Amino acid sequence: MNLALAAIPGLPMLSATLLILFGRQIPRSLGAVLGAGSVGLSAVLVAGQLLAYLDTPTVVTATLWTWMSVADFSAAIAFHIDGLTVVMMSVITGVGFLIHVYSVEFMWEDESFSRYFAYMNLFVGSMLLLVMADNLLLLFLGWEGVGMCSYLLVGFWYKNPANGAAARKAFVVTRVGDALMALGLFVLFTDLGTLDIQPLLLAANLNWEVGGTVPVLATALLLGGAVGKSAQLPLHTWLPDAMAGPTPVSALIHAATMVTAGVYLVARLHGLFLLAPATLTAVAWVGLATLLLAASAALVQQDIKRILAYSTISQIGYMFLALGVGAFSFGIFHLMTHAFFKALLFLGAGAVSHCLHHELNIFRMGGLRTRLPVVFLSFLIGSAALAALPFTAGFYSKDGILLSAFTAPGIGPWLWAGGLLGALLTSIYSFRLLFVAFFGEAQTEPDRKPGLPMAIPLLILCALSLLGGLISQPLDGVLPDAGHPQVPHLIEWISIGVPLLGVAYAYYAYIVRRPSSSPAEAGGDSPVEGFLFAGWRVDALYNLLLVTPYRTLARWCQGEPIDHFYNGVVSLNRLCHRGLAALQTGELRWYATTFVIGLIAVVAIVLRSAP
Amino acid sequence: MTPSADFSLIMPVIVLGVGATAVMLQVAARRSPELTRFSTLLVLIAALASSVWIGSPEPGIGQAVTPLLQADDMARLFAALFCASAALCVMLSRDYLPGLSDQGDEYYLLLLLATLGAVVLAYASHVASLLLGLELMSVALYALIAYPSRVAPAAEAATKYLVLSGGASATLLFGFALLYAATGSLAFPEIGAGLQSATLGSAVTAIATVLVITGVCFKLSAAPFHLWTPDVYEGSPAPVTAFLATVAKAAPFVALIRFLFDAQLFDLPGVVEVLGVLAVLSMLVGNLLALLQRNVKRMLAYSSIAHIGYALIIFTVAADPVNRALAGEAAVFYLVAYVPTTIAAFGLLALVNPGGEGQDHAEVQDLSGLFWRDPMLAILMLVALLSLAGIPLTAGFIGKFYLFAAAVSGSHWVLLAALVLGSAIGIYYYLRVIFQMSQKPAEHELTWTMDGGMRAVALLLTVAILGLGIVPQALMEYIRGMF
Amino acid sequence: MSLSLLIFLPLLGGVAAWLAERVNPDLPRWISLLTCLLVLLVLTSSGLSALADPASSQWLLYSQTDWIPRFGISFELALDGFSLLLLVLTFVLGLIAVAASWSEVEERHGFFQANLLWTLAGVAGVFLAMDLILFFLFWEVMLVPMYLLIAIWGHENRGYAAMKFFIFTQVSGLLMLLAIVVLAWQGAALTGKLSFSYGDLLGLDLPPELAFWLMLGFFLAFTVKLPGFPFHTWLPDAHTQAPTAGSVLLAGILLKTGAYGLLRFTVPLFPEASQTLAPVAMLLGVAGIIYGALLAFAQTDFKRLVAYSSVSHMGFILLGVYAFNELALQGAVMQMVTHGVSTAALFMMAGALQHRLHTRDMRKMGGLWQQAPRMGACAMFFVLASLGLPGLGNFVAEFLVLLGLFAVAPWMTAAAAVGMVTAAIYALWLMQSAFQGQPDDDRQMADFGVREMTTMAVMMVALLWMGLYPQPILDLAAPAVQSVSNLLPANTLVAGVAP
Amino acid sequence: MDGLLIPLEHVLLVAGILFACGLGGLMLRRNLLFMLMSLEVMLNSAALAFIAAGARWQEADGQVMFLLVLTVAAAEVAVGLGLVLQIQRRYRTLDMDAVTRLQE
Repeated sequence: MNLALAAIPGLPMLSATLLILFGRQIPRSLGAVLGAGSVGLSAVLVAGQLLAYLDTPTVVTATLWTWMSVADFSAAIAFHIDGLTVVMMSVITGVGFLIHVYSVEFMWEDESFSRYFAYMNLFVGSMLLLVMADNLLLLFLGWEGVGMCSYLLVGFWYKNPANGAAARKAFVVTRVGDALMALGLFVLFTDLGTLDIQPLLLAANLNWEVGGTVPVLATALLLGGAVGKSAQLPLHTWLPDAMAGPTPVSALIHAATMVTAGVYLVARLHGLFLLAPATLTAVAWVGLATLLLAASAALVQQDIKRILAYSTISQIGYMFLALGVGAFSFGIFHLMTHAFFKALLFLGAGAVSHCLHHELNIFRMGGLRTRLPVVFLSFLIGSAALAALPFTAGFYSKDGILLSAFTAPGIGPWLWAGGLLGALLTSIYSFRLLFVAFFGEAQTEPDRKPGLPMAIPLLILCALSLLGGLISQPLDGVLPDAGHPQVPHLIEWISIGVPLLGVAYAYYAYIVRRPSSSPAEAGGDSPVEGFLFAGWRVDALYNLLLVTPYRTLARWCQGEPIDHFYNGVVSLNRLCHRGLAALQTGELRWYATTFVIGLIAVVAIVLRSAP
Repeated sequence: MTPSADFSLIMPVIVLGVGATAVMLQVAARRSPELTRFSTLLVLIAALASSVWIGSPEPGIGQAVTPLLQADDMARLFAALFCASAALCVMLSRDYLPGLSDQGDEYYLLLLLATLGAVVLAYASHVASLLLGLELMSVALYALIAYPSRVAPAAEAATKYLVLSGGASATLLFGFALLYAATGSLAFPEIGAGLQSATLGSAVTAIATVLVITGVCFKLSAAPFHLWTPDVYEGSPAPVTAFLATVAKAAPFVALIRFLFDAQLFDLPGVVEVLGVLAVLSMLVGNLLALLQRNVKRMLAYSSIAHIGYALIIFTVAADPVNRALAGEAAVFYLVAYVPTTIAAFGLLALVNPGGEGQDHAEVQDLSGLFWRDPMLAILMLVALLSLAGIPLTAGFIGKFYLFAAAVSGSHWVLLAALVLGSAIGIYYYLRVIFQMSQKPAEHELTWTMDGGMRAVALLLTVAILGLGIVPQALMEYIRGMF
Repeated sequence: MSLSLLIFLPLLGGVAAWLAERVNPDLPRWISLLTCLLVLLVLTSSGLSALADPASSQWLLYSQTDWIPRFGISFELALDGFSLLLLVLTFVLGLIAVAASWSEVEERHGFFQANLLWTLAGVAGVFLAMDLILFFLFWEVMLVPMYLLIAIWGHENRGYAAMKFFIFTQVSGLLMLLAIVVLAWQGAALTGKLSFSYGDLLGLDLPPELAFWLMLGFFLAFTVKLPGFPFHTWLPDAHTQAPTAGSVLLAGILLKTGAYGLLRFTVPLFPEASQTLAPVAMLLGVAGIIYGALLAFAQTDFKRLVAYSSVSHMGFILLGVYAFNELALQGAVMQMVTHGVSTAALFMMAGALQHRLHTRDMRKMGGLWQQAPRMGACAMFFVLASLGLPGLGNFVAEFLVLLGLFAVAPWMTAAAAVGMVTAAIYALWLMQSAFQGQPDDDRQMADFGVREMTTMAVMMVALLWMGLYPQPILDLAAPAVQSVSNLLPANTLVAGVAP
Repeated sequence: MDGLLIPLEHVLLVAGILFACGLGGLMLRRNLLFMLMSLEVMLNSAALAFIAAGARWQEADGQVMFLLVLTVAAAEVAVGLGLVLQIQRRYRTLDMDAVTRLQE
């Protein structure tokens, strides 16, 4: 059993190593087979696990070797497969495999083809390690592994320094989150004595009292880590810039898998969070604030990928909202459905840029409805699911979240109202993109059509985005059962109606009153649009508060200020030397005088101490 | 200690005295520098042999031979050391001399007489013998320093040395006279005994002792009286400087040890403070002066001031009788380690300036690239400098360790601080020379050839310095018996 | 017998290498390679055989002969798991240093290899010596050949750098000598027998005030060598000006002698005094981490950046040692080994770049990945190792240090965790400015050859192995670490640093 | 006669004053010859002190020491005068302030 489980992350890792070592020698086709094949194989293995779990839902654990054991701390390379893990694994390998097939065509002309697939496989391997880990240390290994792969992939086209800067920004901001999470691990170990997840949850229930300082501190730090990795407020600024990488990368990393790691962490450790209600509400508020900020920012973006990036941030905000109100299963459900339609949208955007020789500004597209039918279909279904129109996958999951938010005690209705506003904005910007890019007269002619390897994944994802809502996740027993929230029918109808309202407004704004060609400068004309365009200028704030001070401090200290002290000592010595050397005049009479002075001094010492 | 007439105990003095007269007669008979050098070497080796084998008194307390001389292990050790150093200086001046002047004979004779004076000093335990030994050595040195007659600085150096050390000797004598007036006796042990019934009051006796200390400290070039040292060392020929910096310093030091230890003058008011001040001052002034010095001879002169400062520490430690034995041991070992190191350093300058008309090229630049031009000499200089700096595996380190041990046993924190600070400053200028030696050789006119004899001298010195650093145990046991 | 062999073999090897130069200039390299391999053979065989039988005493191997009985100084060598670990690291890095300078040294090969081997002999002596004076002897002696390495084969500003390196270590060494002598005399007063042996001087109940000063003497010497925060300014100069092999030795093993000294001498000899100094030492550690990272980011010279990264990494060791619990101490030991490997690799990289581009200035580099993909891949690996990516050795070390430290000083751990972020900043900046960005195409540069790739591969495998399966190293160091951590009541909140 | 007629302190005082004059001469006089002379004065003052001490303790040692000091002084002056000739030949002057080729 160990070998089968180990093979799941092992295969992509192995193929990554092979690609790194022999990437230059092997032909592209073999590279593609190796890259996509390995993920495919592990997808098959995961499917096996899924089926096995569905008929007999038993937890499967496997220990490969003890990673390290010092004094009373020990961590092993061990896997723990339960319902939640199986769902996550299937999402990762399923969507991952589709994206790999898609990238085979997308990256075919790129000169470092094998390096791309090496990084992608490494990423899938690390993500699988993250979700399968039995203890938090192995989870942390996967956690930082995916961070590294995101850095490598965002900065994949390293020749352009801007991509390098975006990659570095992504890594450093997520690393801030990782540092917080590491501190969280230290609190957990110091207080509870272990990092293995299951024993940890038991120990927490035993000797943590609800709302105590240690639980809140530990969970807050873990939340810090989750916020960093899942690009939530305040550590979200890296995701929009991370679009510098190839589009399939954004599809895999910045939509389907890595950014959901934070959600998985909170879901996996829900036992701890339940013991710290303060943190749980914090999670909800973070989710709400992020979804509103991101949705508003997405309204005015012009680059197709930045719209989707902000949309991802806002959708994960919904997942955090779900977790915050205790609807963990709905959070995971939304995670799955979001993976389907956001991957669909990103791959569609990839196809658009692939066919329009890297054009990304939606205002310079237009009229693609007739030229790229498959892409139009995928965008139509994707946007519908994103806006949570009825009968799409998004509807079931987002609706569940909104309703369970409403039933939350105390601040529930406020959360629901915020979520609703978010849903409105979401439907507006998603259909804005659809109408501007695919309707109206064409401005740039696509020079080619997406081939089969790109089309098939799109179609599969379209199907999943539509029917995804019907999948029932085998989560009972792993996560507390949220059940179907009882809510007055009026609230239900409002939750369903608002997205349609958004679509209508978008239709009116962008089809009926067709705006002139793209607004003059990127930020749009009015100062409000400029403010939203720059993501509420959070980036500028961080530059002002953190980045520029650090750089100026570094420039001041470049000349090693501490050396001034040592140079001072040296010059003191030189001064004494010159002073004494001046006595050596060479005149005999002066030497005799110094002899006499010395004699007198010595006699004086004697007289002074004589009684 | 009844003075016995067993003169065999002071055989080295006798051998040297008779030897010197024999060499004089030989020079009168036939003048040839080679012959004179050979006979001088013969005498020195004979004296060395005699001090090692003949007349070894029962270990420990030693025996007074006539009230003037005290034949004990310390005297025998230093007699041997002085004869050996003199022999080395003779060998070093073999290629150095031809350039000086045609009559080389008197040079070796003077060296022999100076060694005799030094050995007498090693045995002296009476004012008269101290005076005789000291003056015999000094006068011989005046002539040696001024030996290169065609060179102006030599004469200047000799004059300065003469006038100033004359003044110092006068001070020394005046001190002894006062002491004699106070205690009524001239032999060191009796002075100590006579202190209780001192007629002149402790203040005057203290001043007298301090006068003596000043006189001797001038000869040792301790700090306030050090100004003459660099000029004399730079002006005189390299082998003579080697002799001057080693034997001419160790001999008075041994006499001072014997004088202060036997005469128990430490408890006089102010004596210990004076010795402490001199030590600290010498350590700091010596090192600071040498810091940026371009001329190697002047740098080594200042370094010798510093080393005398380190050695003077033992007197402050010896003030307390409990630590006196360890202090004495430390002093003896330090001197024994100091002598070969300094001879090696100055000797190298002699070897590098053959046939010089007395004006040596001794700039640091002249030594650049020595590692690659002559590895043997470079290793000698490297080992000597590391020993001066007190880096382990060299005799200097064991000597410095001894000083640390002595000062710690008396917990003299101020002295220890000065010792640490001094050696810290010291590292810089020793390393500067090593760095220059390791760089690419700059083109300059210093060229020299090394034949078998000179290589043997260099090898002997290197082995001596490293040997004392690596296996000092035998010497330590011997020294331990002295106190 | 085999212990003194570990010291004399490189010594004799050095002499042989120097003499062999006259025979033909390529011979010295092979001699030093052979010597290192031979010593490694002796080390592993004697180490393994000692590990096999459960040693009764604390030492795996022990040998003692009288040297200066007058002061109770003896030629006492001892080997335990901890020093075995460091010795293996020493001679492996010795091999790597020889490989690094295979083609780089143009003139005077014999003397170069001789100095290389003598430095190794000195460092081996430091790790084996159990008599304090013998330890001091090797502590000073290892400096001389290293000084010559920098002074003769260094780059443009080698005089200043070599001088600064020597003086910093030597002066602090003098303070240590003073502390050793005072400690021995105090021991003689208490036990009646004057001896400098480590065993006799352990566990003396010294008056606390004196113990503090003695501990300070030891602490200063080792923190200057570590290098700890305010005393580190010699490191960047020495590393930048040293030849590649010199930097590899300097960073790989000479810094570890400072850490070894802290763990073997400062804490066990003066437990209570170390306890009082712990908050200050930890503060210096944290300051070292952040200050080192900040300055690393500010550098434009490739080697200087890597040098400052070493200052930052060494800050973790200071934290680990002064947290006094087994976790942190194991982390510190781990950091010594992994930092040795990762920094040695980065310095080899720097040396290779300087050898090819004749400059260390990163502003003149850029886009090297294009011309030298293999070198770029290696650089990426080691940069990620040095910023502490989990799965590689450095992470295990830093994680253990911080994990152990948290129980003792939570606020310090939080500050040190900032080090994780700043490390990422300078490490990725190094990658960006040297290997990524726009390449200027008219520069042709040879990629890594087979020899360089094998050394890099060895180090990569070592780091991966230490990252994924560090248990053998942890078990090897466990006895020594436990003996230190049992001295002090573990997990006591250090005064004044409670959360 | 029993020893010293005049008290010892007086003689020592005279010797001390004489010694001080010698030192003063050494410092003030520029010509080398006069320096040698003041050197002699100092040595004789020491010898006088010895004589006085010898008389006080009624031992011949004082006078023996006087003879030794005399011989030593003579030897020194002999070499000193030799050097005076050298300095005159090399530096064309005896003014020691001009003879400063050896300096820092």
